Amino acid sequence: MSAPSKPYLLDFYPLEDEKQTRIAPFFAHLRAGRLTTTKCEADSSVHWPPRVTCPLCHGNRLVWVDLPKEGKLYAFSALVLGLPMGMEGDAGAVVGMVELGNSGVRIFSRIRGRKYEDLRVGDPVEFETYDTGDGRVFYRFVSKL
Amino acid sequence: MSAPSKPYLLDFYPLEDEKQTRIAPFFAHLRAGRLTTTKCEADSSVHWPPRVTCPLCHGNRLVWVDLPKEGKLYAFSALVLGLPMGMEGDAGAVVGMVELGNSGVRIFSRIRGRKYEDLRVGDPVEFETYDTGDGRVFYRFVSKL
Amino acid sequence: MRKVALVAGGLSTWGIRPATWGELLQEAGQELFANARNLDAKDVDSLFVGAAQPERLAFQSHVAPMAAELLGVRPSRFVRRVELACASGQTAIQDAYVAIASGLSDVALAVGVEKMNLPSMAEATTSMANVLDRAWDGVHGGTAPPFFAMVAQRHMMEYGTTAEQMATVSVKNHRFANSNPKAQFYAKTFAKEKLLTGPMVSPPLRIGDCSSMTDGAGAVLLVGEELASKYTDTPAWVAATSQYTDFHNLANMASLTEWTGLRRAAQDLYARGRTDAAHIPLAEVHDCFTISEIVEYEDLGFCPKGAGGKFAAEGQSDLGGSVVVNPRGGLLGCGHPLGATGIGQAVEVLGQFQSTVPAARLVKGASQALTHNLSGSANVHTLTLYRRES
Amino acid sequence: MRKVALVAGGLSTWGIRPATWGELLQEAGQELFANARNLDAKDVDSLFVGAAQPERLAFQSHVAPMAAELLGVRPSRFVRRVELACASGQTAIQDAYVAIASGLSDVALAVGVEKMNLPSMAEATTSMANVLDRAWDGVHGGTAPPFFAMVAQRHMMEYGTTAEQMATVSVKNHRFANSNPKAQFYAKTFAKEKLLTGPMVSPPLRIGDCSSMTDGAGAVLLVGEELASKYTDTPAWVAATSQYTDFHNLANMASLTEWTGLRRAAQDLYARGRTDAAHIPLAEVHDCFTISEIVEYEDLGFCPKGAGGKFAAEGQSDLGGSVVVNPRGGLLGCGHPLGATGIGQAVEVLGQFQSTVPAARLVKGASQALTHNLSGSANVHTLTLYRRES
Ligand SMILES: [Zn+2]
Ligand SMILES: [Zn+2]
Repeated sequence: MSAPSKPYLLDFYPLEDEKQTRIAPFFAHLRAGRLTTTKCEADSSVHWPPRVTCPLCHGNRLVWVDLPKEGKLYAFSALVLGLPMGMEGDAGAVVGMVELGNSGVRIFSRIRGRKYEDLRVGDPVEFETYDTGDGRVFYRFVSKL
Repeated sequence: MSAPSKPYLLDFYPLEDEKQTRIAPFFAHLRAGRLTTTKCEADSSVHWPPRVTCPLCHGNRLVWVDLPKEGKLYAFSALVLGLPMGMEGDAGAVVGMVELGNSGVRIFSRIRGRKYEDLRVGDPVEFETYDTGDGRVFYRFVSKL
Repeated sequence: MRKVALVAGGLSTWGIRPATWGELLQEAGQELFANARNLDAKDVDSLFVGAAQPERLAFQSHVAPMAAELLGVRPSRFVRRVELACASGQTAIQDAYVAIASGLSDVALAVGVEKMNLPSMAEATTSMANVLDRAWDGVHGGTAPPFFAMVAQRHMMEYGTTAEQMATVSVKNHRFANSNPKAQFYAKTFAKEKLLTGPMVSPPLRIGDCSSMTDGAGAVLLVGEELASKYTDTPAWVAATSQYTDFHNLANMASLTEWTGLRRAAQDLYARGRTDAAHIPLAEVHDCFTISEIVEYEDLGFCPKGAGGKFAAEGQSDLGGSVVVNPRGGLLGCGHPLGATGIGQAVEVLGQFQSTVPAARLVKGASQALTHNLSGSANVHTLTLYRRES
Repeated sequence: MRKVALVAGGLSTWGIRPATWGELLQEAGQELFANARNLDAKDVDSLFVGAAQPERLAFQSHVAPMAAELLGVRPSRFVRRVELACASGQTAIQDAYVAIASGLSDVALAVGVEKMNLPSMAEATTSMANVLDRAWDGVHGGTAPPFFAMVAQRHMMEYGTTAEQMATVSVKNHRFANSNPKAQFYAKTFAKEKLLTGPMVSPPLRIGDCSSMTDGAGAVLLVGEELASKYTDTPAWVAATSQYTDFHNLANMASLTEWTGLRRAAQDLYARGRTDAAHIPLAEVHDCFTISEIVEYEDLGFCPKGAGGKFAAEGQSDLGGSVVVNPRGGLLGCGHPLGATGIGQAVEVLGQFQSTVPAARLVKGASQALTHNLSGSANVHTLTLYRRES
């Protein structure tokens, strides 16, 4: 399932399978097109990223919940100069904070589909998944304009 | 001169040229077959490894001096299991502490030319240099038995 | 509690240096020993080494005993490396302060060092991408420039801050660096017009808005009150420290433009030091980007929220203004060798109190000063208040 | 100086764990919060994170605020990561102790964590090779096994220590681990005959002489004396700490078999704690290799120089002996997740004082205990003395 193609200490993506992480379901959900996270049944707090114990009450009555797949750009910029190793080909790529529907959750993500110059705060974006090139899956958002 | 062939954070060898280190002369001396280090003219302390200021008096009246190229094994072992990345091919390689002549200096080094089983504490060894495979030079000792 | 004095400092030259991590540290140590009157290496009982990522950037860990060997000291009370990313240096100073204040240490060295210019700049940048939450934020390309670019975008949108106001900060700090031979940009001048048209790094931040990848080291000596006069006639007394952290993943940051952790840490510092923002004549703050310094004016309480751009443009943070900010040249002018930056700030405060800095940046008669470092995505804030009189 | 109590602890299970760095820490935090009576996350004003190499082994730096977020605490006094290689965890405890002793902190968490089992074991080993002086010692293949193998070679030569004596240490610590469900080798038994014929790692050290690459985390809570009774009826009181370092590059080590830094740190600990080696009934020491524990018996003063092998063989370090060493199972039995090891030792001391450990390893009536970690090439030694009564 997860077969990193470079040394771990240069590999940005999380290791995804159940031999490496207790939140392997998150990645299984991604494969099924779902954006999920953990929610505490005891105090209803929603976490990001997903957790294995609740940081609020320190319990572990956690369940997987779906997050909205549509959101709005809260802030954004682009990677123009100084890209890290492995991202050299991504010059100009947009990144931003995405407000996910009315969930109260705002996450950082790569933004595909439109150049920096053509985007504005408040623009709509939508969740998508992609193959990382080595059998793993990850998420980003795409401009819906 | 120094052209590392792998990411720096996996590259064991020092960067050798004068754009990277103030002790580039050490490596130039190695190329000339000399094992040298710094000595403080103020207090006569001999350093290992070479320094740019004297740890004893905090001055910088340092000169390059030659160390003995012949020594004796003070202690040794071998790399049998658990070799680091880049040394996988070196299984069985001997390493040890070498007492350099009567200099009072005892340094750690790779030991070539004889298996672990065939060596004893006190055995004579001799300095040699080698090419690291990417244009750099380094040192080790070879059994003289 | 026992009072603690910072009595001496030393710095290597900062910049793109033909020197290793350890060589930079030796340079700083040499200057410290030259500057600290009567200091014998045997006096030093503790060593705190501030370093952000030597494991990666110098491929060397367990650097505290290595630093001890390089500096020729044999700590018998406390020896450790302290890491808090960009605030590692100041955090090392705070550790020395606490150790001496407790009575458990008498004479402590706090040093900071970072070697950032590697054969591959992209590799060094990769190591910077693990400062944020690597697997969830860094993975998307989340390093400092795009993060602070988003801060700038929101600050411009919410408060009308302009690129020109931001450039004022850069011009000021680079001008101050022209008086500082240890600064990376000592010999280079920057016109505002050039800064406004320079290459974009992460829009709206141009290269002149960003601090550099810098090699450098620094060292300071802290001692218990009864020992101060042995080492100097004019120490900088540590009056208070503060620190606050409230999130790590960017999803858990309440506001990009109001740094709640800084507001809280600043209030704590002022309360512990029995002072307030209006009585700070001199501040060394964390201008990793121009927008950072602007937000810091606001959340340190030097000006109202949203007025930071105007504050800079009016010269309120320059010589003659209400508070002189970053007279040594800041991170923008000196460069930002992560672990060394907080040490450099403290050395400046001592130099200001001792009136040994050039007139071009001297804040005459400053009776107190604060130093500030943010780290990561401004998710931790580290502050220290120094006084000329104990 | 204000007294400091260690009042609660929590551990993840240690071993080859299907869990990330952060997940391990969450497990330890959950247990700590379950164990610490009345603890509200808001009580915690400081957080010290002991971690040796998260930058490399977890590709994550700036881990202190990350740990705060994972643990649900918002430190308002001190927050930092503390690194001293294999002694990072105990050093974090010492930092919490100093902060509270000074009066600047009241309730501090010290946590330790390491994720060492990576997709590539060779890569993890590479990261271990930067603990020694990487460019001069590590470059030759200088990691822990060949270094401690040389110690063993010389100790055997100078004092007649035998492989069988060394195996005694391993048998004892693995047997103790069979009483510890958190230990990596809880469910595995080791016969001395097997240990004496197991695969060689670095001769003369076989696999049974070596601690493992382990994933694990731990957390302990320390508080000022007036707060102790809120959190527990039976704390472990910190009576003294000590630390010493005298070299880094192997060329500057005076003797492979007499660890001068440990002798000095132990004498300092005993003097500060007004006790001596003869009055230590319980010791958690750094058995990264069997030979380490043997040298430590000697340089801690439990037996004369050179007699460590005999001391082990006679059962003097076992239950019923003159000092019970490593009853939780030590590094050999529990595994050695670098940053977590020192925390695990402290949790054991607390469990011993509280008589909550199983009878198979209980040191009845122990009134004091010491913990010891070496780091690197035994070039730094870190010790803490705990007492049952304040
Ligand atoms: Zn909860
Ligand atoms: Zn000298």
